[in-house]
Amino acid sequence: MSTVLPEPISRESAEDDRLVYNDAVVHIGTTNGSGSQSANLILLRAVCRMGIPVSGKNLFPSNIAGLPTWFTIRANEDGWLARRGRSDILIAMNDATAAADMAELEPGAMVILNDVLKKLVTRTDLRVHAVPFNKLVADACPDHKLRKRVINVIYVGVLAWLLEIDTESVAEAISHQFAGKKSAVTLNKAAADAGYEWAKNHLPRHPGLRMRPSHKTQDRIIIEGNEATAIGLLFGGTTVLAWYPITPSSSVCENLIDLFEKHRSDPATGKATYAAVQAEDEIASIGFVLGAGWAGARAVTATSGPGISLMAEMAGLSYFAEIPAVIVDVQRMGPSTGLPTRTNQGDIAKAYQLSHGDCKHVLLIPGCVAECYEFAMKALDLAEQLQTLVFLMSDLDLGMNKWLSDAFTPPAEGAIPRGKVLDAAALEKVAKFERYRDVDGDGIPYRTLPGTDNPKAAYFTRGTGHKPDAEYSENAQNWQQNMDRLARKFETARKLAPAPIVDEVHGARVGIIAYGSSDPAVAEARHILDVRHETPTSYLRIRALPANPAIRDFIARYDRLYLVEQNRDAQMAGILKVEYPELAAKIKSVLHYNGLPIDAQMIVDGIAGPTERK
Amino acid sequence: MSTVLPEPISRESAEDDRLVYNDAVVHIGTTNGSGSQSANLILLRAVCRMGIPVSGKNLFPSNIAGLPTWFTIRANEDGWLARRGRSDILIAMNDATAAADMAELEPGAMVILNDVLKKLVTRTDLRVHAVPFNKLVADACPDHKLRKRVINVIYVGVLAWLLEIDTESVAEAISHQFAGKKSAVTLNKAAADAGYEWAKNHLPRHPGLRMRPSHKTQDRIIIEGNEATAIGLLFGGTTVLAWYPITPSSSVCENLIDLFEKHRSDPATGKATYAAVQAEDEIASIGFVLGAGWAGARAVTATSGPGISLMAEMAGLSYFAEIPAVIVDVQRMGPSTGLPTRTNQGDIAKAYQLSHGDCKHVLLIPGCVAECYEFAMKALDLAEQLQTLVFLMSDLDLGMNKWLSDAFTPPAEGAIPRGKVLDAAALEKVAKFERYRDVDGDGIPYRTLPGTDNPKAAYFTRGTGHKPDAEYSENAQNWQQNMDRLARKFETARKLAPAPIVDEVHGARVGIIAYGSSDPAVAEARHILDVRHETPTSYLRIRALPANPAIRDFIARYDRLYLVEQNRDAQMAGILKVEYPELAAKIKSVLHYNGLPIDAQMIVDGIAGPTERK
Amino acid sequence: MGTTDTAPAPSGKDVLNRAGLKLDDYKGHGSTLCAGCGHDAITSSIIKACYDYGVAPHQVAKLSGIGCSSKTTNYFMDNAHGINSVHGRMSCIATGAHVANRTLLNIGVSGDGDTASIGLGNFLHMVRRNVPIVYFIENNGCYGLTKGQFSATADVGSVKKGGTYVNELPPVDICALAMEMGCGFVARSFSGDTQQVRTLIKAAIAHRGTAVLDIISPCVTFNNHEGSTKSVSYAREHEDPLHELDFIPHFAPILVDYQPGETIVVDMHDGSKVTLKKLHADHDPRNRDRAMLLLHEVQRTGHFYTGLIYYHDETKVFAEELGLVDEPLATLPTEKIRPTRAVFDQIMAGYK
Amino acid sequence: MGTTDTAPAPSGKDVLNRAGLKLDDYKGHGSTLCAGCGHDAITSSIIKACYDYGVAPHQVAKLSGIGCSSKTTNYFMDNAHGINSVHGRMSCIATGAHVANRTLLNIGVSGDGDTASIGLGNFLHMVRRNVPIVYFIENNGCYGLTKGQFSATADVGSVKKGGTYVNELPPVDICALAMEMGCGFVARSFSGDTQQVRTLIKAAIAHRGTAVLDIISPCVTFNNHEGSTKSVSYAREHEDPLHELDFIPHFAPILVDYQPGETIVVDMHDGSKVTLKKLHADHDPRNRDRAMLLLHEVQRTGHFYTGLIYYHDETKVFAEELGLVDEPLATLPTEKIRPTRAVFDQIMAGYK
Ligand SMILES: Cc1ncc(C[n+]2csc(CCOP(=O)(O)OP(=O)(O)O)c2C)c(N)n1
Ligand SMILES: Cc1ncc(C[n+]2csc(CCOP(=O)(O)OP(=O)(O)O)c2C)c(N)n1
Ligand code: SF4
Ligand code: SF4
Ligand SMILES: [Mg+2]
Ligand SMILES: [Mg+2]
Repeated sequence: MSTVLPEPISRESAEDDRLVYNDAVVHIGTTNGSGSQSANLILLRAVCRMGIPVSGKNLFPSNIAGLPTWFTIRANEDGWLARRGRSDILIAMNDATAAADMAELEPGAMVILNDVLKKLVTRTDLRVHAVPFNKLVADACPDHKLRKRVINVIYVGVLAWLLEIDTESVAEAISHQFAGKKSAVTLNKAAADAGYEWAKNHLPRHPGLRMRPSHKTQDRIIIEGNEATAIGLLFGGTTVLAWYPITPSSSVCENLIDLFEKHRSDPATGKATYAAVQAEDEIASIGFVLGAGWAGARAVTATSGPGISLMAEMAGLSYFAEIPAVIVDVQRMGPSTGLPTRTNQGDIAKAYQLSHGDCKHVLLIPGCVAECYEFAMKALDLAEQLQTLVFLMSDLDLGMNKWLSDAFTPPAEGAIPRGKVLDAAALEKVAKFERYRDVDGDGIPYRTLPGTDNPKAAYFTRGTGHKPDAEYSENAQNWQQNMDRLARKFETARKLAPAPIVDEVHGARVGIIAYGSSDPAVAEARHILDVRHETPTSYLRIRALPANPAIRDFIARYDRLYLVEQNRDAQMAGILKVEYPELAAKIKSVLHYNGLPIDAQMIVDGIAGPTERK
Repeated sequence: MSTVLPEPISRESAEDDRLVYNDAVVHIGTTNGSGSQSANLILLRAVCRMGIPVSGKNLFPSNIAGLPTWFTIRANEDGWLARRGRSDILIAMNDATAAADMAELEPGAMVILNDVLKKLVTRTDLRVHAVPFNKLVADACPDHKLRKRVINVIYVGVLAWLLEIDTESVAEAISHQFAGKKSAVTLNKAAADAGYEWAKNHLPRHPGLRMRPSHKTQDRIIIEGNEATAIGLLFGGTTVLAWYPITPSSSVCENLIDLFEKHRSDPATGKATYAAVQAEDEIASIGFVLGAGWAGARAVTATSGPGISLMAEMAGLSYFAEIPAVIVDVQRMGPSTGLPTRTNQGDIAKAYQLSHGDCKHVLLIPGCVAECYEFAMKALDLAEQLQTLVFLMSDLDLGMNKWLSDAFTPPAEGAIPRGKVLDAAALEKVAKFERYRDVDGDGIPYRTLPGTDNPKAAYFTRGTGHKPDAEYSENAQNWQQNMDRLARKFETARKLAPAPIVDEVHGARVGIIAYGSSDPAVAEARHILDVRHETPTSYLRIRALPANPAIRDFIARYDRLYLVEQNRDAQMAGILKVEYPELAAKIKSVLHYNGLPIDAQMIVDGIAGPTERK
Repeated sequence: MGTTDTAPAPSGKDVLNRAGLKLDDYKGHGSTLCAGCGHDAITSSIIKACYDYGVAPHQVAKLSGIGCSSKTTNYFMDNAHGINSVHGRMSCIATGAHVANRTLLNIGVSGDGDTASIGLGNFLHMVRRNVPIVYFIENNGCYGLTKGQFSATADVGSVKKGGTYVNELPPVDICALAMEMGCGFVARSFSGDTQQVRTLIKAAIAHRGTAVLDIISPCVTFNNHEGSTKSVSYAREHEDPLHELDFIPHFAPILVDYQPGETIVVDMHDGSKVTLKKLHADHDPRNRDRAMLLLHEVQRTGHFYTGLIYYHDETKVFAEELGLVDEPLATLPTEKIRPTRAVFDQIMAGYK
Repeated sequence: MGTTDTAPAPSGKDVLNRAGLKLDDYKGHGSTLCAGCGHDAITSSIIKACYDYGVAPHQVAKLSGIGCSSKTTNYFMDNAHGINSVHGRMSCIATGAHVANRTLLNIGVSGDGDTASIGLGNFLHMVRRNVPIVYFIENNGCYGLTKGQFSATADVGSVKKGGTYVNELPPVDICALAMEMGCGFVARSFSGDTQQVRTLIKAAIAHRGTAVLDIISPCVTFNNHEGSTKSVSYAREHEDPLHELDFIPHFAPILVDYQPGETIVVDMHDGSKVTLKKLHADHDPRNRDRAMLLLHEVQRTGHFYTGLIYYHDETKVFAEELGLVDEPLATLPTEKIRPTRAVFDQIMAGYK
């Protein structure tokens, strides 16, 4: 599973045998359902509290308990937080994978091994430390039943010793993790201490790696993309959430429901200012959203690949009858059921043109957790403004892993924009209301909501051919004109959707385009390309479809142009080739599609050619 | 609705006041459910019996009875049988549309009007003949109740006089239409005679147009594409048909069921050698097909746009678990419910990449009724050969209109090829059976069927990640290798799918690419371009996706390249631009998307620039 | 057809009802269905019942799927919003519309294909949620709009028009299934029994949850031949009303003397009453087990009972179950749907 | 748990059954479910029942949707073909497999989410067609694989694990719905009552049409807490078997003396018998109305009756209804599936 990687940039000094600070990857192999997650979060947070940028990637099976699961923590002073294939330290707790996990290590890597697995060690080129976890936990935790829950915290203590992680930070992280649960705090601290003490007494510090206090994480938060999306949906004024559970999107909904329950009761009555409906399937979810959107609610659903497929028919109704709707697609590895717990960007082209017949949809593509939050609000706004379906294209890496981020920008002041809705009073002022007339020339018509007490308000919504006044029509001209107006509306969407983020480097001849969760790996890859390969690069990150004209200009400007994406079929490249046929031949693809979060080195290899293993 | 057209080529002589033979468009406006269809078919067949090429296009509402419907017959000695907008003769039977239908005529056109509609005539530049239909039918048909059924046949008689259609041919066509029903034959002949006699006594022959016997239709058949598809599915050895009614695909299934009932009973037992199952919805249809395909049947379903959307999830399962399946998509106007009785090619890109995640499917695209038949067989063969989903992309124009065709080629002799299936005996001979191992290097693995009595036979099919031996795997390499093999298999599909038909004209600098039901209009357009615009053209007709390399060469060869298609979003052009980025900028689109069958003139206009109305 | 209607409805069509409207104010576009289609009769009954009841059109949401039946929402109440959605999913659209605006009166029209085939699962789940809606199944045993294929409600023994194919699969009993999902208002009727249909519609409007009206509505074009159990003549000859029905709206109660033992009075949640005068069958729609046994008898014998089969109103409607505010969620102002800056800061703090 | 099993099954696990196989020959891959999951108990019962019955593995099609439950087809009978399809549509796959090869024994495993939520409509239509299948609903009242959300079979009053949310929607009664669709074999059981489950499985295999087994199968991870009515302890404490069940296969009839009035003998189509020795409840599974009333009592009271709820076998199975040839359609030779040249010419002539 590990990609062949050169030494990371900031560690060049290690070759001179000097210590490397604040740059390490710790890979932890445990068992699903064994409660290792809290130990891993404590570790993550302890490093973060020291002021060191850190990320945590959870690689878990599509299963509830008993199968192998991995957690990879990367601490990096420079903020390179993408997945890095080669681990510095392996924590091997799972007999089912310890051998394979060790086999993947680079020579010289360190292994912290549960001593009962000692017999699995076959390599001699690793620094293996067998730790008596069972004995230590027995000592630290008198209650037999609780031992399973705290055994993993022992390796936090061991690592704290090895890497010189601030024990105060560990203690604080434990308190944070078990906020309010005193006995749990005590127990976990005892376990961490036990690990630390044992290590201190039996092991030297790590020969090359250390953590030391820094100041790069002040006021920053650690959050999962799905949590961020939920916060955006909360502050975006979602009134109807309809969903059907599916990994990895469920936690968008579950987080939002938690937030709803806490923050969205009417103060006067205690009643809910939202409806959260668990549907019987995805067709129902999107049906509820369309029914609610038609009736005027800000309605959203979240799903993943299989759900997107099931929503195809309704997506066309939203497009053609012009009913606002938001779908959050937290992409997982497809096709078919695929790998429900692995990440991918394989729905981009699918969502873009979801449904039969001519139709295309607006896609917002967050590249970080802060954008998950912002674009969730934006999606709700655009759906109502454009009266159409808007996708928020997240993915499992972004959605379910732990990301460091600046605190989010509070929502804008003032009333939430609700688009071109004519209420009873507004209808008084117009001579005539025609639902599908392009009054403003932007392709966006006006609408009214059921329940509007004005004789002009009523109209009939249909997925069949219609005239500007919404009356049924099979007439050829009516049909074509309406389709042309919808194309015009899509051009308006092009203007309203978030523009790309462009970082142009003077003198660069290579341009990189990417989107979504590839962002940190691209950033790191650019650094490597610049420093190691003397290849400065410019970078454009797409944040929405339809494509912004700035993308065209960017492509035109560079001699070599690489589009990095996480799917086999170069889906975004295909979309851009169709948009810019005159530039199509320029676009080279760098593709990653094995289910792991993308890493910088594969991008570097894709652009500079593969690096030889030393 | 009529497109502005110049005089058709073969009629130039009309300007010299000489008669034009065997070139006329008769447009008949009646009421849905009024039984005009049999009159129209009699007319069509009578002309055909005279040896004159003829086509019939039915423009009907999405409704059962009482709404306007039109039938357009085009007779053309040269075989130009696409829709031609401007009509020579209008038969106006429907008070709801007569005025508008007359408004659309060119000056000098003839109108045969039910005399009760006389008051609707406002133009003076038309040759209007009011015919006392009600009186004539009363005389010809004593039984009051039957009059409604035969009144339309009167205009057949009137036209026979006007255009000199052979009355013997009319009589034969009537006998054919009501084969075996003597009294109906007598009655209809009487009505046709009444029309003929009245016209002979009251009207001159048509001033410019005549039919005269020719020899262009010997041994040719008149058939709808859906009938042809059904015949192909019958002889292709379909064993399981699963369907859910939807216009315009229902008649594929209903025709096939008729054929099944007649020709697919086991002679020994009288039992059925097929299962035809009307499903509860399209998810069930495709689910039945996959279940049956998995168990070894040749299984097919037919549907249209909304059904395609609903089948999206299962399409991905077929692709990824490699289960043979055939979907006939008789395309209608979308998106959404759209115009169920209007034609379009708007599902091409949608079907091609149906389902979430990376996947692409094989599309066979018939351009005539004979190919509906051939490709139906081919689709069944390829689905089993490639172990994947194969689409047959027809459309409403091809599927539900009347087409003249050479009789079909009988199916090949010999056993139907069933692909790489290992039965019990074959398993005896192999050391090991691994379901997803690429043994032959073509990406196509071997499979076994449930019920195979051999201990090596069993394997587990899943839509989740798997290894070559079909075992579950979340491993990154396993996933990627399997996806790469599927891509390889798609390359094999590229070789096996029907190659394009290319007609290269020496000296031509303009190339035209088209597909499906656009073929006759393109043929006629090329003739017009050549003769009128001195623009000889070469022509490539795509017959399948993935795209054959010959398409690339063709595009490269021409200075100007036009891709004609019947959708707004230039869907096929998009697919080719992605296939051939280096040629992307060359591809210009000529797009038709108003629901009417495509006509030659819009293609000419798209290529040569619009022609002025004289 | 033993149903009378003593509701104090405005007597002439030009008389203003309690909403200040005339009968014509409830009309819609001209029908494009086949002359004589059962669906058109139901449309007329909807128009009349809504007029009688004094429904405010702007408060109505007309909902439908796809089919001849589903087209009919365009043929009544032009002053109400309508949506002709996709095939079989009107129940989902209705659920969404209800939670977005709980004050709407939902009138849903569907067909047997729309509801009992493609839409079955979603329909049953809508019933389970008790989404307030007057839900019509205009049941003709076939797919009218796609030209007459058997639907899942075709009776065993039904003969396909112009063919020899006889249906042998048992019909889906929408009423029984709805009851199994806890439906509180289940009725069966015949489009031609306009009096009974109208009375049932008024009662359904008065009902606060899901009201399922399974109305046999002949397709005169594709399923009206001999051998069809859903033809006009078959229905006319075989209809056997369970009771003489009367609806007494809450807004105009009248005193009637009931003969005890002869008349059942069903008290509705809003104060309306439905009275059922016993005919030869002895049926009390408040008894679930009995209602079920009746339906099973019908399944065995094919007997065509019509009337109110089952009624109860103890279940919360979906908006109540969700604890929604009284106003429509759709039009809540920003301050009710966007938490304060303080809340935002607090949430951010939790992630530090 | 009052079920005995007197079927003349091979006594030791290494004894060869009538198919010449050992118990181990019916095993599958190791389970990856949580330790203690009810589903694993059902898997064991399937293994044992198929061994007892002497099922030929290569003639079995193992079918499932998506969910923890649906994974279990991989955990028994490795020598049978299996397909883990998509969520909620196993019923469709099964129907297709049946018509393609009517000689297969279909064993379908689904969950309550898979069947009662997303798959409800398709499931009911499969039942209506009487597709031969032993159809398990491993019913835990929640979505195990997606981490414990309530499913549509959660009882009213069920409390969400670690939360305060109480389910108020009525549970979907799969047995009652199946009966409404004409199902001829409806049983409810508890995964922990392995004796009863096994006997029911054998009877279900002997049944020629759709056999629905609604088996309460606790999710020990997400729905095993206090407040759950689908927990191990709740099920154990509340299970009330309707009868002592016994299965006597057709291939090994034994003579038993029944006490009249105490024991009901259900004769199956293939000559097998199910005997039901009366316990305290007085239940005859051959009486549809009574079976329905029993289910309705359960719906009202939540009483956890287990056993064979309903049985009849008069309905044709789907392949019969379709009039299929006896051999599998899948492997018919070309001459049976491609009409002759003469037929081709005749068809062409018709279009001239
Ligand atoms: C997804 C989808 N599948 C199929 C159709 C085609 N279709 C239109 S109406 C209809 C059936 C209508 O039957 P029913 O609901 O009984 O209405 P009726 O016309 O009989 O009143 C079907 C299958 C469709 N519109 N959408
Ligand atoms: C179309 C689709 N939607 C959602 C999912 C996610 N999903 C997987 S299993 C499951 C529910 C499983 O519940 P159940 O059938 O009761 O099985 P259990 O795990 O409880 O045994 C869901 C919703 C999916 N795989 N496919
Ligand atoms: S086809 Fe049947 S259901 Fe449709 S409008 Fe005509 S009579 Fe009514
Ligand atoms: S989560 Fe529940 S249903 Fe799934 S395996 Fe674990 S105990 Fe069983
Ligand atoms: Mg119908
Ligand atoms: Mg479950």
